[in-house]
Amino acid sequence: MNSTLKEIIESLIFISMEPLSLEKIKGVLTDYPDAEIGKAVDELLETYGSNECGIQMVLTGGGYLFTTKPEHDLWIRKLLRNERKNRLSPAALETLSVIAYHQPVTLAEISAVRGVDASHSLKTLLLKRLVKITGRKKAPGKPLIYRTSDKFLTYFGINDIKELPSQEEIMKILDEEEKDIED
Amino acid sequence: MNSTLKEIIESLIFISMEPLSLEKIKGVLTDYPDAEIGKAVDELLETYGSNECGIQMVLTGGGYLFTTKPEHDLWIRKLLRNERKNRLSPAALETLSVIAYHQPVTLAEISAVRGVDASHSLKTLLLKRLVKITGRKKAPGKPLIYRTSDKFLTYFGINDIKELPSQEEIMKILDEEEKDIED
Amino acid sequence: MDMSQTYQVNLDNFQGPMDLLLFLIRKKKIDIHDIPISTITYEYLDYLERKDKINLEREAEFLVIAALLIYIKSQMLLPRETMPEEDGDPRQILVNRLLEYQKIKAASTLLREKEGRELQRWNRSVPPPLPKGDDEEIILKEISLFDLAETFFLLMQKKEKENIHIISGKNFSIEEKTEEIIAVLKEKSFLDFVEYFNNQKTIEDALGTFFCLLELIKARIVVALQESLFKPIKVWLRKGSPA
Repeated sequence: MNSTLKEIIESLIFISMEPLSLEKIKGVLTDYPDAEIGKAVDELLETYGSNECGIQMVLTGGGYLFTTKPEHDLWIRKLLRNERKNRLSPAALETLSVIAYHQPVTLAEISAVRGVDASHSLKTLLLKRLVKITGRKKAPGKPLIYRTSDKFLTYFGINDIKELPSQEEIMKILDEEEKDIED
Repeated sequence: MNSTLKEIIESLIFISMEPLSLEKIKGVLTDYPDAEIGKAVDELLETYGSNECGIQMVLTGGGYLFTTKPEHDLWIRKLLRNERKNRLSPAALETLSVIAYHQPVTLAEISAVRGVDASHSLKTLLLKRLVKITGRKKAPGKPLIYRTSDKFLTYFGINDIKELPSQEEIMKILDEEEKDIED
Repeated sequence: MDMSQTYQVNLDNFQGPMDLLLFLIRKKKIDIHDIPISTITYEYLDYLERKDKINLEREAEFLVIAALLIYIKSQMLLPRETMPEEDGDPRQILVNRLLEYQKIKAASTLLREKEGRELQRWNRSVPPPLPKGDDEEIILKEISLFDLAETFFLLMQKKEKENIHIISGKNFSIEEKTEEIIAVLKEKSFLDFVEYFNNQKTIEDALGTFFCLLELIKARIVVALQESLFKPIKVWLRKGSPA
């Protein structure tokens, strides 16, 4: 059996964003006879169908796909949960940036700048201790005031909030974005 | 060897789209002793590092990752209808090398080593997230300081910043270049 | 860069003055620790003069090193009152810079090899099918000050633009807009609903576009789909549509 062919098919299925049909595989591997491709796919199915392997190859939705075993779901979910705990979402980053540059600031003010209700991402940031509550604003409803924490400074490697990159510094970088295509 | 443990780790690395560190694996598999996890990971690396497999497990950017083999690039691009991935420009690569070997470093320091203004290529590297801003230097004008990012490691297939080409490797290249000129 | 090819070519082939200097030293087989300053200064200036058009922004950097070479040369010509060891070799600054630059250049060569190999590897851009119930959320891996600042100033820029929306009195043609949408769909197979609207220059344009899309959907020429809640809405051209 042609082991290279098997390997190529394996990587095609791995990289494909959707179940990869036999037709598509044949469409890529035009140099190889159809029968050989079919045989290689069958052999792969057998290898990855064995119980020795953590990854499985399945035939679904008209194509081949690598997937995990149902019995490992518990562990996979745990990993995803952990990952979520450790990282920021784009929404949380946006909220954090508004607090960093506009502090001291209230939830209503953050939401106004972002154009969406920021309470969920604010909660995330409080839980991660990147922002802190520093009192109440002397305004109707006495809303809580938020600031970035010391942990925020340590995380980004600065000593003082005054050291945040300025608008001028960032715009100088971003303005070049379009020109950089050929670079 | 516990084959279930190996399988679980395999599926955790498989679903992770970025290098998965040993710490994160241990953080999920709290029921298993660390030594057993380490052994299972090593065994997996060996299995997937062999030439029999189309998918490879690599240790890069501080973690484990499933990826395709470089020699299958052509076939994968044919499937995805993608062009060859772009290389960094010589100027950007040179700037990146200065940052890698001199970090933490300011723009003025990079430009001094290269003998040219490095701001343009620094922008490219920031936008590609290969370098990051990590604060400001306590010096006149408080310039921003730069370091290589985790993405830098993965980009070059390096596991740790300590694995950058060593002084000896660099000297070897220089000797070879000298010989080339003499020949 | 292949050295043999750069022999006859201009300054643009060099990454900067250090690159040119290193090239000349290698070409002349000069020991970097004992540079004959007169020779190298002559060679270096000769290269600068070959250029007929002067691009000052770029050449200025070459001129700085030329000035340094001339300065070192003058220092070497001065009679010494003290012993050379005490005074130091005036070439030392240049030697140190050249050695450092040479190292960086060699490291770049090694990194280039690694890059070539890694660029041929492919990672999945979407996760494999995951257990149901865990809706995927984008999470950011490594965040630096740049990301934080970029996020903020882009947000501010967006806000500014929103505040100065001017409804221009331009005549708006539904037919033209419809044709434009179909042309985009034929070229790209689908378009991102939100993105397309954001790219409209005025509110009038955006509203007109929206009406056109509604018409196209009603006429069953296009179809709008959302994979799941909060996912982008995509507009597709129906197969076999009259358009």
